[in-house]
Amino acid sequence: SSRDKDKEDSWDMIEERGTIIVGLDDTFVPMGFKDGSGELTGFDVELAEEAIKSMGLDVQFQSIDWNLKETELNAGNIDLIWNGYTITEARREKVNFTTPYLDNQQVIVVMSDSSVKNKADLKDKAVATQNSSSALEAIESEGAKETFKNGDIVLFDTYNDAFMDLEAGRVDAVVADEILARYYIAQRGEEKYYILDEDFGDEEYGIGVRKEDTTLLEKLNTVLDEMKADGRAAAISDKWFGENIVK
Amino acid sequence: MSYIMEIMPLMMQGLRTTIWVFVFTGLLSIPLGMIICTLRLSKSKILQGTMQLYILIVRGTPLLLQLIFVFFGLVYVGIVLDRGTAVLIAFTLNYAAYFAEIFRGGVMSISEGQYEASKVLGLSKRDTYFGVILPQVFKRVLPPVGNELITLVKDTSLVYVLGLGDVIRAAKTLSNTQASLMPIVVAGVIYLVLIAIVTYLLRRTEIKYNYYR
Amino acid sequence: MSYIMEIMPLMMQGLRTTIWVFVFTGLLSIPLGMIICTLRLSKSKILQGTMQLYILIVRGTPLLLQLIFVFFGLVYVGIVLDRGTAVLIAFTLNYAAYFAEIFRGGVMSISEGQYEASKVLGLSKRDTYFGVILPQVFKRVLPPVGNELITLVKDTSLVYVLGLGDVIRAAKTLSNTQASLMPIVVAGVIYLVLIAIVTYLLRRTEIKYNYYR
Amino acid sequence: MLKVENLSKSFGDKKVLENINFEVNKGDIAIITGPSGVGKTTLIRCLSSLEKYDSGKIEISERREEKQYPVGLVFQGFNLFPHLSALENITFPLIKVKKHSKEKAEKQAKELLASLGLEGLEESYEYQLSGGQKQRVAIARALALNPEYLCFDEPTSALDSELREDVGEMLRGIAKKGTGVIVITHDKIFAEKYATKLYELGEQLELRNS
Amino acid sequence: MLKVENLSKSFGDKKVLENINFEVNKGDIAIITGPSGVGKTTLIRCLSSLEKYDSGKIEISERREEKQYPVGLVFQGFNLFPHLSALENITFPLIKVKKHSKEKAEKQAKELLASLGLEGLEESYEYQLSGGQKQRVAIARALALNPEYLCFDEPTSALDSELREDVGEMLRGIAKKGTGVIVITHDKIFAEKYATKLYELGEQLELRNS
Ligand SMILES: Nc1ncnc2c1ncn2[C@@H]1O[C@H](COP(=O)(O)OP(=O)(O)OP(=O)(O)O)[C@@H](O)[C@H]1O
Ligand SMILES: Nc1ncnc2c1ncn2[C@@H]1O[C@H](COP(=O)(O)OP(=O)(O)OP(=O)(O)O)[C@@H](O)[C@H]1O
Ligand SMILES: [Mg+2]
Ligand SMILES: [Mg+2]
Repeated sequence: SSRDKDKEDSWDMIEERGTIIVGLDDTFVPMGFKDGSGELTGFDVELAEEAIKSMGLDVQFQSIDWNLKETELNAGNIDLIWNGYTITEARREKVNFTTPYLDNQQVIVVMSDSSVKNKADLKDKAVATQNSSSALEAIESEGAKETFKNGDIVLFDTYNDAFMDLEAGRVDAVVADEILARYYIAQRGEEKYYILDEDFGDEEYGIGVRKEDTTLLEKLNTVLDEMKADGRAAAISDKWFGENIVK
Repeated sequence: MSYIMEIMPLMMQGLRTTIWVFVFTGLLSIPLGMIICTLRLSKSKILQGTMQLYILIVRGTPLLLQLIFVFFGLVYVGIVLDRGTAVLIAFTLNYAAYFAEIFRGGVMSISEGQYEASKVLGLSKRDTYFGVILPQVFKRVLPPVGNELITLVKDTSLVYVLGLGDVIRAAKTLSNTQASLMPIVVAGVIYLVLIAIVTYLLRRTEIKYNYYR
Repeated sequence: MSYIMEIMPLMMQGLRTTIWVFVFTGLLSIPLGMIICTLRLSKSKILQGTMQLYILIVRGTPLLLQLIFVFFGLVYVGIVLDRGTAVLIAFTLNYAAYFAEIFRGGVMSISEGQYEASKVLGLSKRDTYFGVILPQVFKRVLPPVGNELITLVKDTSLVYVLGLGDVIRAAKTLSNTQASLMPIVVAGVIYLVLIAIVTYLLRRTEIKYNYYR
Repeated sequence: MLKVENLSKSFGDKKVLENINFEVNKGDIAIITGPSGVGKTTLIRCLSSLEKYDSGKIEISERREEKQYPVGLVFQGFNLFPHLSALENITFPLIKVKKHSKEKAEKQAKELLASLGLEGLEESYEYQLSGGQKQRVAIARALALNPEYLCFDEPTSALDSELREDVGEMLRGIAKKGTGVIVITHDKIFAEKYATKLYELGEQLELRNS
Repeated sequence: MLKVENLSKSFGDKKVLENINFEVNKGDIAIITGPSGVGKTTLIRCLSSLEKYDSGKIEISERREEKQYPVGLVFQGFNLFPHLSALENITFPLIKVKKHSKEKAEKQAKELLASLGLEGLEESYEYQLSGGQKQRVAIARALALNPEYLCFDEPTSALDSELREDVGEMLRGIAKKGTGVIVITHDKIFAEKYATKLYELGEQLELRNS
């Protein structure tokens, strides 16, 4: 049955098929999203295309519901989660990660005229983030959630909604991946927002692979190292972030 | 069992949201639906037209978009509603339109003879509507109203878009953290129980109305 | 205008998904609903009970959970469906249950006199059902069937949970990339147009049935 | 006086009434007979303003000062209110239209029902009544309101001869008190016995005797 | 022979029929009269197996070999099929039950309608028919099937005297051909004229003459 197949390394199957299926939430700017013409684009999308091409395979992207990403992976519907996927302890229990390729911080964004100046000011304030996100895990692991207004945190389906709510004044702060936060701030107007100096910790992005897929994991790590070494990764980073932030 | 205990706190929190959205929407939208139905059937062309447009727009667009519009869109015109209020406004306005159409269908299904009898007896429009038509309409619309209420139980899950956590979101979150479909099955069971309760209450009401055929 | 042109390709891609899910679900679930209704009303207690249980479970749990169950849950018993098939199976099974209940309501609303007349004329169960009852049922269930079809147009958006991109998902993606509510408004308009078309077709059918009262 | 002048009415292409002339005074019992399908029901539906007519005039002089339309009607198909008991079918309009107190309305309704042989059926609903019982409740409901003119569409079709006499006597009673009564019937005996004016509707409405 | 023995029936507490005995032979026209509400409709609903009875027996001997239940019924309220035209109301059962071809069924139906004065109304729907027209379509529909026994619940209540005669003659015709006819009516003249057996339903079902 398919369950047993899950436990085997699927590299042979992938090679035979000639395609790697990459799962992503296609609303997740700037890492992987559909543009107005319906084309998938973004930093992670280009990185994945380049990497998989140099493995001699075709890439196929599959849109998924972000809340169900590990379910999709373990059901075998996708082979990789590659979409600004933060490495966390909780996630490590369910998937294997490649070596990290980007650094990330869980930054705290407030309106520029906000009275919130540091983390301590968040006490009894309404704070929002995305559901099933690594920001949420970071906040929960610091035990900060209980100090917020009503001892709870407001969870949106997308960061876009969270930022709109921040602007409406119904939440006082949004905790988000730095890369993402900078994109939204650029879109919505730099001067309106302020990013606190304190944050909810450093993190790293990695690519999620099924536990049993050790061959695929190895090959991915090799390719990523090559791309970092020969400057192909840096070029893609320059295109999307104006600088090389790949590590 | 201990596993169930582990997921229960978050599920119960979600259940609370589901229940209050259901109860308040039900209590507010049914009377509002009756009012809208009455206006829709009134003589005034303006009222008729307005109500028709209102019903068209509400039934013609998804509740999800309406929620987004009420919560985020109204901010652009300076109206900032809190989450609970926005949810209740969007749900009530939405469901009232559906109830209004159900009531209208009920009113129009009453045979011409009942109107004619009322007319020749000299009953006023008002007495005809409230004394003859509506009581018969209640009996007939009970099944579709019941269906709508059951749909409402399930629609409550849309509140996720405003950052509120209901049973389904709790289940999806837990399913994600535990890499298991079990929480989703539990959510299914919770809905089944909720809907069984609603169905039971509806059947009791139907039996009450069975005194005539 | 140029802005609209810019977002249209993705929206149209979403629209295609919305439309095929709508059309195929409609075409498959209405006949299936009729079959289920017939079985539900059959003499066999086993068939009756099975259908009742089926309807209870389907109507008692959210379609969203059913989608997750069909796509992810069936994998555990070795059934691996592709996304499109899973969507059609879940939607068809779900809507068939609703249609079955609507038809049943229609059948039961036909007055006792029609059954009695058929009986004393010696018509078989079958001829009574297909020649006397169903033709009258069609006329009566048209409005609720129409409502259900309109709901279906909107429910198609649930396919997002299996990663399929419909109009709403397109709108949310665009709203995300452009940090604007405009795509959501456009999605609302698209739904309005779709539903206006469905409504128009329904009205035409209703007029056809107006030859008797 | 209720006066009909040159009344015409068709359904689509089908001419049903053509240039009907006719008048009824208060105190009259005008009985209309005529073959099935000739237009009798259509005529009294026009009188009680349930049907629009194509041309002609219906005039009602000396109207009492009341909002209530002065022409009542007992339907061929009864049209009882199914959600109300036999008693409530009668008291509901009395309370709403005549503004009677509940007690007064119930007293009057009970008397009327009893005089039509329906004691004991006050609490029955339409579906529990026999054909003739429904018919009598419908008659009682119309009588109770005491309109200036009252039309009956085959009021005795489901009644035995004893009850027909009872209904006939009742009609006489209300006519004597000043109501203008118009009755459609196929019952020749009834017509001969109770009519003060006997009409036959054929191509035209002809007065047979008075 | 259709034979009723000790038939009893109540609605809840209310005894409607008690120990009714009664028999009809093929070729009979049994006419039942009786006051309104006494149970006449209930009795023939039991005969045509629409109503369950509490005790007693209904026996039908010498049944033809057919699946069709041998007792037909024309309802007091007609129960026409509203979605079928007058003609189709008659042809549909003919085609389905008697397995007639469409042409044969239509020919027979048209003749029947014409003999009841309904030519030109073949394509009318129930809502377009007058009271008496509906009644005649209902009669034609039942007659067409030619059952062994046929009950009529006040078949002439909405008909003028000429049509009553037509219906009466028709009943004689089918009785002569071997149908057992059972008629409820309030029309004494009709009853006297056409009954081969005249019953009155009161406390008991009494034979008045034969
Ligand atoms: N469903 C019912 N529930 C209770 N009582 C009923 C029901 N149906 C009929 N009855 C009662 O049974 C009695 C007999 O009714 P039935 O219709 O047989 O009378 P009938 O002799 O046909 O009278 P009519 O000449 O007025 O039609 C009536 O008193 C009626 O009120
Ligand atoms: N809605 C309608 N559409 C078309 N024709 C109609 C309609 N209503 C009535 N008719 C026709 O009008 C004619 C007169 O009908 P009406 O009901 O007035 O007859 P009537 O004299 O009361 O007959 P009866 O004694 O049989 O009740 C009939 O031939 C009938 O077919
Ligand atoms: Mg008439
Ligand atoms: Mg009767």
